[in-house]
Amino acid sequence: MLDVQNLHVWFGQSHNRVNAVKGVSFNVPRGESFGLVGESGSGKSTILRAITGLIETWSGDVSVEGEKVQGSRRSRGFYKKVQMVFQDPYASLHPRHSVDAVLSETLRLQGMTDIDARITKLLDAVGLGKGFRFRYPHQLSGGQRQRVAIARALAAEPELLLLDEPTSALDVSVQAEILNLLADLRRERGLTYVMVSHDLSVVSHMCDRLAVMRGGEMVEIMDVATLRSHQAASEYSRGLIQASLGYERAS
Amino acid sequence: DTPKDVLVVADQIDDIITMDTAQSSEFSGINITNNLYDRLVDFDPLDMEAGFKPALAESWEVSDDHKTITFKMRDGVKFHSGNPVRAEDAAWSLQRAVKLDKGLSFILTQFGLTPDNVDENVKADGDKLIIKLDQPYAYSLVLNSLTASVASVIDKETVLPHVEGDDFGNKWLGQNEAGSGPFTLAAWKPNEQVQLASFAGYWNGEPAMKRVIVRHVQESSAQRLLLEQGDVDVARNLSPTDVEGVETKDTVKIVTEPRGRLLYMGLNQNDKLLSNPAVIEAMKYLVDYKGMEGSFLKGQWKVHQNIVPTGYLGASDDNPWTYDVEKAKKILNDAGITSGTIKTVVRDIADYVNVAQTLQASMAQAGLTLEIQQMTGAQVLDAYRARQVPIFIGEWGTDYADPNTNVSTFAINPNNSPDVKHSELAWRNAWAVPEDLQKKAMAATLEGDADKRKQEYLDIQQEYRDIAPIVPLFQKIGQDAMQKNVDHWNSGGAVASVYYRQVTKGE
Amino acid sequence: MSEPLLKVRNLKVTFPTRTGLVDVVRGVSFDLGRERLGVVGESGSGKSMTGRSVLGLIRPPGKVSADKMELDGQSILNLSPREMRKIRGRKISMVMQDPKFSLNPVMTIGAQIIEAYRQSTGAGRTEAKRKALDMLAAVQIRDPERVFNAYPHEVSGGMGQRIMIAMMLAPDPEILIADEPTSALDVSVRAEVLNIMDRLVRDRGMGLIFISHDLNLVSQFCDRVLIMYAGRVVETLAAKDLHQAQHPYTRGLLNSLPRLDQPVERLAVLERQESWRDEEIETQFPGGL
Amino acid sequence: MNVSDTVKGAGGDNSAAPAPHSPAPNGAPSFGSSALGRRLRLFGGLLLSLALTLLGLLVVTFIIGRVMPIDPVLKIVGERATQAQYDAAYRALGLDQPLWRQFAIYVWDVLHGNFGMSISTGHPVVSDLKRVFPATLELAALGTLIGVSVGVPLGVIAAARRGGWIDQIARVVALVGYSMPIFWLGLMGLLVFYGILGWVGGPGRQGILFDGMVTERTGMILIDSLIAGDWAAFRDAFSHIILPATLLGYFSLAYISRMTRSFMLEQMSSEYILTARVKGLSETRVIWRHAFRNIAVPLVTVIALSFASLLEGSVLTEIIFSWPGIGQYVTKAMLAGDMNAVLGGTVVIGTCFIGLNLLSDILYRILDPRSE
Amino acid sequence: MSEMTRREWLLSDAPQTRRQARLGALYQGWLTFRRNKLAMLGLIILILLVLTAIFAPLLSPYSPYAQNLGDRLKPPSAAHWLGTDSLGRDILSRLIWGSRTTLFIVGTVALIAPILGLFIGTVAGFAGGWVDQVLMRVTDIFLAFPKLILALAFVAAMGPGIGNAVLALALTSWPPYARLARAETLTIRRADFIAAARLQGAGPFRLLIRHIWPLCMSSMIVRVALDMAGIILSAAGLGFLGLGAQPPLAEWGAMISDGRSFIMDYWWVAAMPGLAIFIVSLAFNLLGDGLRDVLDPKGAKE
Ligand SMILES: Nc1ncnc2c1ncn2[C@@H]1O[C@H](COP(=O)(O)OP(=O)(O)OP(=O)(O)O)[C@@H](O)[C@H]1O
Ligand SMILES: Nc1ncnc2c1ncn2[C@@H]1O[C@H](COP(=O)(O)OP(=O)(O)OP(=O)(O)O)[C@@H](O)[C@H]1O
Ligand SMILES: [Mg+2]
Ligand SMILES: [Mg+2]
Ligand code: NI
Repeated sequence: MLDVQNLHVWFGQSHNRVNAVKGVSFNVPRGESFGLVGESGSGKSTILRAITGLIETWSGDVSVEGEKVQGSRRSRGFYKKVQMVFQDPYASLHPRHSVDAVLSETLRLQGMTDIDARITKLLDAVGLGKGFRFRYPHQLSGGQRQRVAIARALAAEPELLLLDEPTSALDVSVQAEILNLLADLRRERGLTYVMVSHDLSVVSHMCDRLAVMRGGEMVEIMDVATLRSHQAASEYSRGLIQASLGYERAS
Repeated sequence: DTPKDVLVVADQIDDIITMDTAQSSEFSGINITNNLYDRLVDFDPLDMEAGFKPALAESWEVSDDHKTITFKMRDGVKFHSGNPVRAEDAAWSLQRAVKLDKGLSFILTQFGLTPDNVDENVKADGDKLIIKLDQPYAYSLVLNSLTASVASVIDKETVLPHVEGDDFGNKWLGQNEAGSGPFTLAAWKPNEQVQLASFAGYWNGEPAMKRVIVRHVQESSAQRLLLEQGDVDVARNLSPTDVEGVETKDTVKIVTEPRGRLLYMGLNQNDKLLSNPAVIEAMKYLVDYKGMEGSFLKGQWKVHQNIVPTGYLGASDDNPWTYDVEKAKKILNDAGITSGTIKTVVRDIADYVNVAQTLQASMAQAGLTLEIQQMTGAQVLDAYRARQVPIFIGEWGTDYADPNTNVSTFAINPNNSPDVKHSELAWRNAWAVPEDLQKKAMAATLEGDADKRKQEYLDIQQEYRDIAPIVPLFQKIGQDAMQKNVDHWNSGGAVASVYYRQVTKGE
Repeated sequence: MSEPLLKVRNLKVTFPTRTGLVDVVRGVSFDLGRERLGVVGESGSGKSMTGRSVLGLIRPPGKVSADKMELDGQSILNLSPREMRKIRGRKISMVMQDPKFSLNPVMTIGAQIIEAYRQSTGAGRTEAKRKALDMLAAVQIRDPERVFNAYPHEVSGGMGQRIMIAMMLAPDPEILIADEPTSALDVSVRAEVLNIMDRLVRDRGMGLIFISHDLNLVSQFCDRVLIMYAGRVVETLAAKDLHQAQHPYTRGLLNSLPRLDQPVERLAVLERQESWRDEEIETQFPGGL
Repeated sequence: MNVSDTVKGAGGDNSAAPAPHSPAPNGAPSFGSSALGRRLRLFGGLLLSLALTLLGLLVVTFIIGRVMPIDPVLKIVGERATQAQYDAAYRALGLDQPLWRQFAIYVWDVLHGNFGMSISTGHPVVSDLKRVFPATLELAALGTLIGVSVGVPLGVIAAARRGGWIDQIARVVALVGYSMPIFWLGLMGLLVFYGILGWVGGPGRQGILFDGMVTERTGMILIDSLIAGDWAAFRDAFSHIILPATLLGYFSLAYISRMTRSFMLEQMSSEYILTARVKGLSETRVIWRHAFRNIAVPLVTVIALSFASLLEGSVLTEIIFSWPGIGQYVTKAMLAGDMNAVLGGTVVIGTCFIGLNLLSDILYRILDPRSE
Repeated sequence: MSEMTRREWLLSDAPQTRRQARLGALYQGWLTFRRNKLAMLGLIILILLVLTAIFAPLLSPYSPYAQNLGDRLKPPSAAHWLGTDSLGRDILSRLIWGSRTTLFIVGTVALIAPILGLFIGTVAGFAGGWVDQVLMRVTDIFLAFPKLILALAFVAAMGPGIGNAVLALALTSWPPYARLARAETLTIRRADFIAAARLQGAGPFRLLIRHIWPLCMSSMIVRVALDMAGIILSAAGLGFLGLGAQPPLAEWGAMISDGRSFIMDYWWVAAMPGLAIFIVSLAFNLLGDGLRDVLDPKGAKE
């Protein structure tokens, strides 16, 4: 479904240049859920943004369903296949657009018809009732906003969903709701996920395989069983896993 | 308060662009150069009635055929530079003005002087200056013309080193002076002030005022405040209400003199409506002469319906027209005119605009709509010179102390064709002046007998009133407000510019 | 059992809004001894507001009221600004939730720490600088000299949080209110920072109010936990008992966490009940120590 | 194995410490030659944009001069001129040349510091500007000084006491300054303070007695008289400038205090203000040392802009107070179609404007550590 | 649902229709605005101004053009409440009719300048690169160009008259708006919701108009309201130089300018229109301050 080879991403020019991602390769087959973990600033979000064309300065090979993409231009067709959910639900909704406006604009852009019916369906799918349709973002809680963002991503009926820490801005209780929703959607629609998170337990709950990032490089790719059994290949990953288990009071 | 030997004048002097008498044509500029230079003949500020008197020319002789005038130069007069004033200098000054062909040179060239013949026709011979004319002009016309600033006598030797190309020192003289007048130019800061210093070696005695400072003060209210506070001696641009306001102060007096400026209404004969004689006639009755004279023009303009201003030879005091809307209406109706729209372009000066608005109101009563368009001076002039102003409302100022100064522009139009681009007012209003009237105007310039000449001008004006589409409305009255202790103030009356040399300040 | 350092009874914080008055903290009571008191609860439950109201930091038009708010037996409710200033910093200090916005962007980090230190101790410049560098080192900043001269935008969020902690601990306060002090830290650094606070509580007898989202962390780090919901404390527990909590809200929070060691097919979801908002709860003072 | 040790070694200070292979990321301060190079390049860029803006100004002025239906020739030749005289002057001004040629000559002259002759004063534009610009500069500077010294504290206090009576008074004071036609205030001020009370000097820059008494160095009489140590002249000049400067100052005060207030409000609601309070700092210190320092940068820009607008925008004040300044000069020139003077004035004003912009840019870089 | 009051309906957290949502948002804004007493005062004054303009023929006791040279410069009296001017016209009537001109000025400038500025600023900020460079240089040039000169040139070129004067004002006052809009655009163009819209396939134009403009609008409106006073006064300034309204049209600025020659002895001729301008610009200022609270997210948080 998604194939990334030798991806480099940088920001700025010459001596201002920041190499955010350095030669990352991975491959996600259809229907899989793939996790990207790593500490803050390790380049996780950057990978997703490069794939979707939100960043121009990258090199390497990226192909979706065998179709290569280039630069920052993407066809309409690409967006019908690939969609993204952002980390911060407070920043990813236009403050002056109601839920209805957000969804209907998306549907219209995708060239869909019977927009009203579809909006109702979408809201249902993400567990928001009809009552939310005409609300503005400031009338929504974080979890509800994230649902709207997911609904917007689903509107194009994509096959691949890129999730950039979809729950890190949310409460634990709301996180559970969103994670359940994502899991349900995947099951119902056969979606493919690439999910970024710094929370290993979330990734372990959602993904089949995961890659550990550090300083723009991919330290290793492992499956969830390896993760749970603390058998990561690299020391770094093991440290990371250990630390995320909790705090041990020094004595 | 101002020092005893310094005269401080608040005036609007932002129009000065040059000190060169051959170029200067603006009121403020001439007000200054009048005091820097002397002319061959001049007025006596203490006795204006007497007319021109000998100045740098001690005496003159007119040839029998009235075509040659010989001046004898006064002896022992010195320029500010210390050079003696010679006939040579006088000849060079006049030649220079003709050849430069700027500003008011027509005052000289109207006597047949051209750049080609001027070296021949204006000549120095020892202490004599000989001027040859192409026609036997009335010698009063010629001598009156020589009182004009353009005929000032310039220090040739001082100027020559500053000549650039064929500019006759125009550039240098633009900002410097080389005269023999009662004052020297101490400083000129454009839009700010001009300072004159008395010339100790003046042939007619050093002026009492050691310094004269003319400050540019735009606003009437500001001038008034300065005067009331004693920071200036004279305020020259007070509005009528401000004059009324300061008049009551016992430290201030108002000196009133008629000036040679007419406020007139020009009706463009290219305009279909305005070329209708009935409309021309009716318009003369649609001006609320008395109303305006008594209100916003109060004290500063008087009704004057003739082209020669009071104070000039042959001036007429006949003011036959009155404000009579009914009469105007009748005239219009008789001619079958019940409505119409006309435009006027007026300069953005309060008096003009108010006159226009009053006219607008009374025309409305007669069924005529007047559209007023305010513009800057330059724009109005531009349009007027292009004959594109249907109704012109504005001023005309005389150029020299002879009735011909106005008659030649109001009543002469040698060729009314649109391409020739004359500057005469008649041409600008597209009025083809009847041959006969033009002939009379020409003839009057040649009439040697003063009384006859006067009568001729009265006749011309009579006829003018009857037929002309150019309607004089008011004559300017100068109201200069000053401290009581300022004596002998003279702003030049109707015929000349301001003189400072005779001014004294008492206690 | 010694007298509690801080005693709060029936604390209320009220904000006027377009739709009327809103109580964001509704009758919170607790005691703080020389201990680690955890405060957990979902976002918006009033944790930060509780912490801030102790220091009189609620901005107008917000209003604070309480039956009692005592520091070392002295009431600190409705103090004059001048008296309040004497308490801030040197007696009670607070680490703000968001390090990005909580440091003055145009002052160097060193200057800010020195300012805090000198304000409450009146120490000299050189001494203050030494102290500042010590504190930076203590919070595991690798290159204290460089960071001392750096501006806030030049450090990462994690460093910012540690700097905040260093700054607030510099005057040796009796009580530290730490509002999610470790949320921006990578798991690794987090342990070090917690160790510092831990040491202060144990060695110096500081009182610590530790506000956090992270139930696991709180249960492991703190002595006692207040669980807040909608502006009220719904349950108070000894930290070690957190996993045996009785209140359905607390249980719900716990269950909704995915766990690395115990995979579940589907996460439990918290079913909020209206009754939690106002039901009577009995709180024991001074807690279970 | 001890977890924390591993991680500390691995990347404790991750985003701040430069990774071995990558150059310093945005977050870390970098010193040395590359920073200097960047500064130089930045400065070069600023200069380039300054040059471009100036060229643009030239082009715009030129175009205005050519399309405007005000005939400059008439001002020179006067009302009486014959067509021949008119044509001669037309040629003398070079108006018969093709447009591109006129522009080329024009730019060439300007590059040589020659702005030509002003046809409305008969003086070289450069000498006119040397006279009128200092007059305006002096007035605008004093006006801004007054505006800043009252407006800034007023704005800060209003923000600190938001909604209180000081705030309300400050608001009304500012709004009155905003709303009153300055020429009306000017005339009234003259009437009251000069005409009735006699506290200040009248219209003009100096009293007659002092006119031309101080050697001109900067053209700003206040400064010149100070240099000369002539106190009487200084007092006289001060008594003349104080009223118009106060009026202009009042106008800029209105703007500055409003902007200060809104900047301060924004800062006062920031989190770092809470931090400062937590430290136990006094309110004065919180306001001035913390909040105020943060508004310094935008405030500098506001002040620079308001200063610039006084430099160009005080025409009416200048007219009322017979102040021979650049605003009046350029306006008059404009109305006379005197494009040389307009151009000269525009270039001076525009340069000041750009210069002030540049200055506030540079100050921004100095004052705000966040700018890189 | 039938018991629901209108207020509750408007303030509902869960609006049922697009209309309800929009009205609700407006109502909330109104509630915030209403709490600001001074802003309300401003609004009331402006409403009165509009009413005055509409009903000018009914309200004015005399024709604004009726002259009576014998009755000039009369102080306020029962016959002429605000006195008469130099041509004997009733000042009150001229003020009333002049409100139309004032509204025209304000309305036109407020429509043209901010929209022009918004367009240029957002395009520059959003496009970045050389487009930004070029547009910002142009903005700088216009900003650096003495405003009055530009306006004078424009009026001179187009011919005097209130319409052209207003156009000239509009054309000279857009640069600050462009800068404001650009700054605003720069802060939001990297926002996630813009990125999200991009991922839906929204083109640059749609992003600009549907996503960026609405967010710049509020600061624009606030700024415009605060600038209104300046606009009226600038128009008055042009009137002072004789380039504003053409006689006999009543325009406040021109009235002051006419009255200044009588200021010493007949203060009311200039003071009355001055007072009118003052009140209206004060009203706009107060309104602007209030709007800031409603619209400007930064100012709103208390
Ligand atoms: N627009 C940008 N300009 C310059 N550097 C950038 C930019 N965006 C990201 N970076 C840098 O790229 C690196 C990777 O950032 P990225 O956002 O991908 O990290 P992340 O793994 O998603 O971290 P987090 O968990 O904090 O979201 C960081 O060092 C960051 O500073
Ligand atoms: N100025 C204010 N006006 C009105 N309500 C406010 C204001 N400030 C905070 N609140 C409300 O007070 C409540 C409690 O906020 P608080 O910041 O204490 O929550 P918290 O528990 O710290 O949440 P988080 O975990 O997100 O930090 C929230 O619902 C918030 O919306
Ligand atoms: Mg990220
Ligand atoms: Mg909080
Ligand atoms: Ni004339």
